Amino acid sequence: MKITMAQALNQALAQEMARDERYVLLGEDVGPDGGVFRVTDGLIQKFGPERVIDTPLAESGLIGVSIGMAAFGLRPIAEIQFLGFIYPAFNQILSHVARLRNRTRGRYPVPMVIRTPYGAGVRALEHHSESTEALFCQLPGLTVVVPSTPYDAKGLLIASLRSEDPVIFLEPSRLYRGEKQDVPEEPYEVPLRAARTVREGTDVTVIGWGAMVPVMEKAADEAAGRGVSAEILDLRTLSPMDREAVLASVRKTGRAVVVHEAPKTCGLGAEISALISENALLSLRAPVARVTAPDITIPLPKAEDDYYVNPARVLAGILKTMEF
Amino acid sequence: MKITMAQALNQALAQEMARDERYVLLGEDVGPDGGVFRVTDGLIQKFGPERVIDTPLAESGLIGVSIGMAAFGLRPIAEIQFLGFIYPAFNQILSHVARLRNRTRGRYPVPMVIRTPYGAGVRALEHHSESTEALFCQLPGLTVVVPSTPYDAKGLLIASLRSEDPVIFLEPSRLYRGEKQDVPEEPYEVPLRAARTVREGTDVTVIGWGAMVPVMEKAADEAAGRGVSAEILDLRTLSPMDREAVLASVRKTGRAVVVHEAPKTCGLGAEISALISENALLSLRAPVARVTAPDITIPLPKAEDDYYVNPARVLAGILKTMEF
Amino acid sequence: MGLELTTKAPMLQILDEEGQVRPGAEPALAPAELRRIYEIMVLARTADAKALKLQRQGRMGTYASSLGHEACQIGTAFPLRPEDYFFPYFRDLGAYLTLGYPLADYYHYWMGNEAGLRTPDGLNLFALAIPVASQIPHAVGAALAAKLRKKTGAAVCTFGDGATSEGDFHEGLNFAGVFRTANVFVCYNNQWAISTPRSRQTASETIAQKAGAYGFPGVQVDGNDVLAVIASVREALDRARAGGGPTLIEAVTYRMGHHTTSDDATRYRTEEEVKAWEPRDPLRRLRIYLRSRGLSDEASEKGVLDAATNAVEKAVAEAESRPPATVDDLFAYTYKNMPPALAEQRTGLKEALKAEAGR
Amino acid sequence: MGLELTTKAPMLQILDEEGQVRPGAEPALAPAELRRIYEIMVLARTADAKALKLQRQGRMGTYASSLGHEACQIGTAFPLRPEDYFFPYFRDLGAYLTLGYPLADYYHYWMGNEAGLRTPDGLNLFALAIPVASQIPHAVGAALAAKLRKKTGAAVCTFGDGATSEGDFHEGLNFAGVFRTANVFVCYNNQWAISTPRSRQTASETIAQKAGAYGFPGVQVDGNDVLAVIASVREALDRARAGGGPTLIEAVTYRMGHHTTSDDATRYRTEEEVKAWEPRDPLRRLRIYLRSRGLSDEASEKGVLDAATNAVEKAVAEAESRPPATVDDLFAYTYKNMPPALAEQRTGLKEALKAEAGR
Ligand SMILES: Cc1ncc(C[n+]2csc(CCOP(=O)(O)OP(=O)(O)O)c2C)c(N)n1
Ligand SMILES: Cc1ncc(C[n+]2csc(CCOP(=O)(O)OP(=O)(O)O)c2C)c(N)n1
Ligand SMILES: [Mg+2]
Ligand SMILES: [Mg+2]
Repeated sequence: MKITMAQALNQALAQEMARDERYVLLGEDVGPDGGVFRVTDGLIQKFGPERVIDTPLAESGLIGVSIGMAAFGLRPIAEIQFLGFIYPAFNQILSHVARLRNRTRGRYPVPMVIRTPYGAGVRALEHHSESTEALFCQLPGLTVVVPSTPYDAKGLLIASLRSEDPVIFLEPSRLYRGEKQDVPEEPYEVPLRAARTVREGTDVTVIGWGAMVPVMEKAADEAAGRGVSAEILDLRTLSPMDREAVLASVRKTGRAVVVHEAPKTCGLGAEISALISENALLSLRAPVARVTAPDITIPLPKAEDDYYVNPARVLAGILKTMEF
Repeated sequence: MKITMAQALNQALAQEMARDERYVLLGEDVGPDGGVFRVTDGLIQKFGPERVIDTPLAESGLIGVSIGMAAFGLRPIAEIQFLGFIYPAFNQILSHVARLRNRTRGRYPVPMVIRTPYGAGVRALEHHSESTEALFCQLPGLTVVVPSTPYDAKGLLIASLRSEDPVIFLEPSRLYRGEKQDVPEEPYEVPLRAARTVREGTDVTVIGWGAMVPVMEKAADEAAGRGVSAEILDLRTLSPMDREAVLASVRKTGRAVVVHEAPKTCGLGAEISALISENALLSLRAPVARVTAPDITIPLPKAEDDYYVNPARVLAGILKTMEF
Repeated sequence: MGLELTTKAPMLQILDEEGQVRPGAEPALAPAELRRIYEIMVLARTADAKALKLQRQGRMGTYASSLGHEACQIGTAFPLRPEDYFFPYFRDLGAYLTLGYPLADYYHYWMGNEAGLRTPDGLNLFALAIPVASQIPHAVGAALAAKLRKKTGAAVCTFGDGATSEGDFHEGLNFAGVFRTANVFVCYNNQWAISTPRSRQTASETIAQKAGAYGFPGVQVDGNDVLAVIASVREALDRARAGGGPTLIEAVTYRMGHHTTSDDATRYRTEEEVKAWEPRDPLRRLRIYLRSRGLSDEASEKGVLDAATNAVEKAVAEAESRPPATVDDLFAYTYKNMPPALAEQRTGLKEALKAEAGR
Repeated sequence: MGLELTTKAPMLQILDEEGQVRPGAEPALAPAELRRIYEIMVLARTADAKALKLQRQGRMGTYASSLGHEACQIGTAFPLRPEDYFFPYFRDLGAYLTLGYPLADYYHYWMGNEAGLRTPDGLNLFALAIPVASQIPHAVGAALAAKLRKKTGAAVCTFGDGATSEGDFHEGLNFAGVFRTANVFVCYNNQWAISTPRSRQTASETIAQKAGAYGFPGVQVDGNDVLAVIASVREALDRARAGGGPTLIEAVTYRMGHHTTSDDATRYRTEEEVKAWEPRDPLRRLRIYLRSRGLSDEASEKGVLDAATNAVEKAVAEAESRPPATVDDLFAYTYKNMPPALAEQRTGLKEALKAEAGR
């Protein structure tokens, strides 16, 4: 059946919670409201208020409480309402979620999934369009996952829920109700730490994730019209990254364009660019290009389109790389 | 007179506070205790408890209160006791300190300096050896400064205090009582956003900051013994970075080694590497190398030396780059 | 054995739900002031309804309605003096209007333009905060700065009931207690934080009693009674200005609308509950009172409404006539002096937009 | 007009400062228990003194002394049952020992080895938290998990007076109130947070009264009276287990030593203040009481001290004989399954260390 990403995520949650009662969902407005994007819609009816828990408005408390639950027998799934509101919990995430396994030499790992909508393109208020994934990619111990299709969303979320490591699961709000896709009814895993080749190509590798994937696809279509064959790589797991997939593709094509919604400086694109230079410099026929937002705060809706990375800019990045 | 970095910082604070009574110092234990590293020693005696304020133990409150002070006429200097304890304030820093000028279209900028010791090498407890500077370098609106000598410490702190933009001022704890240096008695500025060429060289550019600078110098000495002439660049301001200095040097030498204490992935080294590839690929005779800590939590003191980037590792990075 | 708290002080009320003055509670406000308060309340309600309409028409972005909060918002802002400071949150239309913030600017902001949030010079009104509770320490900082600079201004900060669960509420109020700053914290307890009811937000019987944790007084006031809100804020301001330290005021009210235009409150609360609050409408109460005092009549009320409607239409027209942010605007306020790399990005973006426009 | 709080419940005490039982307060503890408590107190004090000595000799890292906190720490941990959970902070030696944590492990950790923080299987003792107050929500999560899993365990969490200023204290206690979790929060109010005195930490008269903000009881207890601490924790645990929700206990004590071995307390507090607390020493009080009950005498006391000294020496020897962390250890616990890039870094580090050792 063709369903949206929001529905696919909802299915993943419902199925895993039905399978294993250690899963407990908690967050602001995840209960009767079903989450502000309705990802948890209907779950409180299915699993009751003991397993779908509306919490007070306190992100550090929410993540901190989830840590205690994870250390002592449960598998919390914490929803942060928007990525822009995760920062009050940053200390809990950096100091504890990421590090407890190490600090306790494996005695108290805290398997948990922190889900949150992220990214721009939905004309939201300030702080609702953040794309600060790179903050989490630099924290050893965390796994950072971003789906770009309904199919991947379900499979990656199930894999994240089953992971023994804590996962930051970023859901591109722009794709929640984007293109529908046939998604198997039964549960399945899309493996973590494995990128997906969205489209094969020979001239240039275009690397991105989340809401940038459809943008990259459009750009690749246009590039094809100009005789450029672009290979598209969807990272899916941003950290730990599927380095081999990135390097194999770039070694093949000799060119790379990294695309992200986040501002340029110290975005994940920097890491990818550095990785490629370190490991495939001699294969490179052009510098690794970064097509990203500028280093400013994302503007309010009226200027959002000016700011947002679009197919034209990705195409320009591809062409510039081809012409180098 | 030869003084330590801690003394140089103390001098900068005392002189600027004497010059302009808008400066107010606040933080945990900055008063009679003089700060855990004694950087604020004697200031409460000089300026009284209204301008040197011991606060309750609450970092978000501390930075939030400083924001209100900065918006309404004062120039707060907030001390966070260790970089590892700044994360509770991360929301205030990211959402407000960095963005208020933009959000209010210039009406409420918040000029303030957030000072904090950082970095490893002092055999401290967990969380006291953090080197997460890259978290701040990706936030547009912030200036991130790190001194590596007593002279720079005084001049950079004075320049930071006079800046109209908020500054994250990271003080390498390992250097507080490191080598003494002749520091002019009178106030002076070392300009922000300008790197310093610590040593000229022709074969390879070694880029770093803070406590890595003396490590890089030792490595360069050894490299010289092997006939390799290393140019050493101390970034001083990590963000906004002195891109021109980095590129000019790398264009000259054709090789670059970036050195940082922080783990590798998504550290500032990634950004520097990406910048170089983007802008000087054709000058490069070898991949940009990163000599960094591994992607793990910094170990407790007993294993700290194993982890810590030392001259031998920097030298190995230099030689590998030379041999490419 | 426990230290149980007594929290049984009655909620302050001046006008009862029928608009009758409680015995001995006659407000200390001149007729012109009372009329002015009513005018702002009508303006706020009219402007709010218009914003909702504009949003449905696609002319306004996601919007947080102030319907039902007029007494809280206006009552909180009314007693301020020019030297005071105000730290609002995202649901504060009435306060903005009371303080003289141009409605066109307020609309401009909610239409999705940063420029609308630039407070006019001379007004100490901080930019509204969206991260819940994060503005509370700012207000404490402003008051502390005023104290250190020997200024007389007090700093008023507003927030919702949900905000009281955040660490910043606690840290801010604790600093205020320790430094005895001239702060007045006003919680608009509108019973809901999106879909989360007050009872799920905290187990304390009242929000006012939380002040006890910080060593200063807490007060509960009827947040639909503008005169009571004014009286309690005024008293707190007087105490603050006299060096008596901060106060927490819990203004008990109700969010009559959805949380924002993106929300559907029927998913989580009953129509009966909403209905039950209708008779407590703050405008109705003041209207009855003004009439009973002979300070208004049907004709004057119509005049007030017409004036509000005109002002609102003018503000919409003005906001909509403003140009959108230019690329220069987007980049100009990141740093005082733009770094060269950022200037290059600006040029790059301009060129990209030109190329895209040409396609 | 304000809701003023009454906080005048007296501080709970069983033994007065002279070790005399307060009338009617005879503790409900068997002689063997009383002796055991005394033994752990002596062990804790002996182990603490040894740690300070080792630090001066360069054999221990920065260390936070527990001197003076024995009654708080041991009194808090003593009433726990195996199914309960304990969330300590960095100053909790006595609690660790009471719960049966190997002293050699504790030393090993403070000597700078992660391995020392691996709790033995079967013990629900979470890793001590260094970021102040950050462990409080964890304890609430454990209690909430127990509740959802229909387990009987209660979760006890300790922290200092300084911790009460952090947002995590507030958020954690507020969650506990809302979910009525089986939590006991014990604040060791030792009057100082490094150089910051209690009076500067918060303007509330007591820390216990802060519980009122969360809708559950707060209790003040003499934190140098181990029997009183046990009684109050036991009562709170009983209530928690019976579904009565959380309790905040303020154990009033004094930090007799420097904050840590890196601190010099003479910079910010007077010798007289420290001296004034000496007669309230928790060990002395219990010792007098035990003698008065005929449960100990000089000889048995010497036996206890000798046993403690032996145990401490053994633990030191054991801790010092342990190998340092290998490179494999440093990398093994970042992820359940090591990513290839990390494995490469591990190999790289091993090679670097080999090369460096060879130089
Ligand atoms: C830190 C943070 N977390 C979450 C949100 C999302 N959010 C916006 S408003 C809101 C509820 C606020 O409730 P309350 O404080 O009672 O104010 P009200 O909306 O009722 O006026 C939430 C959860 C936010 N803006 N900031
Ligand atoms: C979040 C955080 N901020 C600052 C510190 C540095 N620090 C360590 S202990 C301490 C004081 C703690 O005081 P208190 O909570 O009273 O506990 P005590 O040391 O008195 O037992 C401080 C400020 C820290 N560890 N964590
Ligand atoms: Mg509310
Ligand atoms: Mg203390």
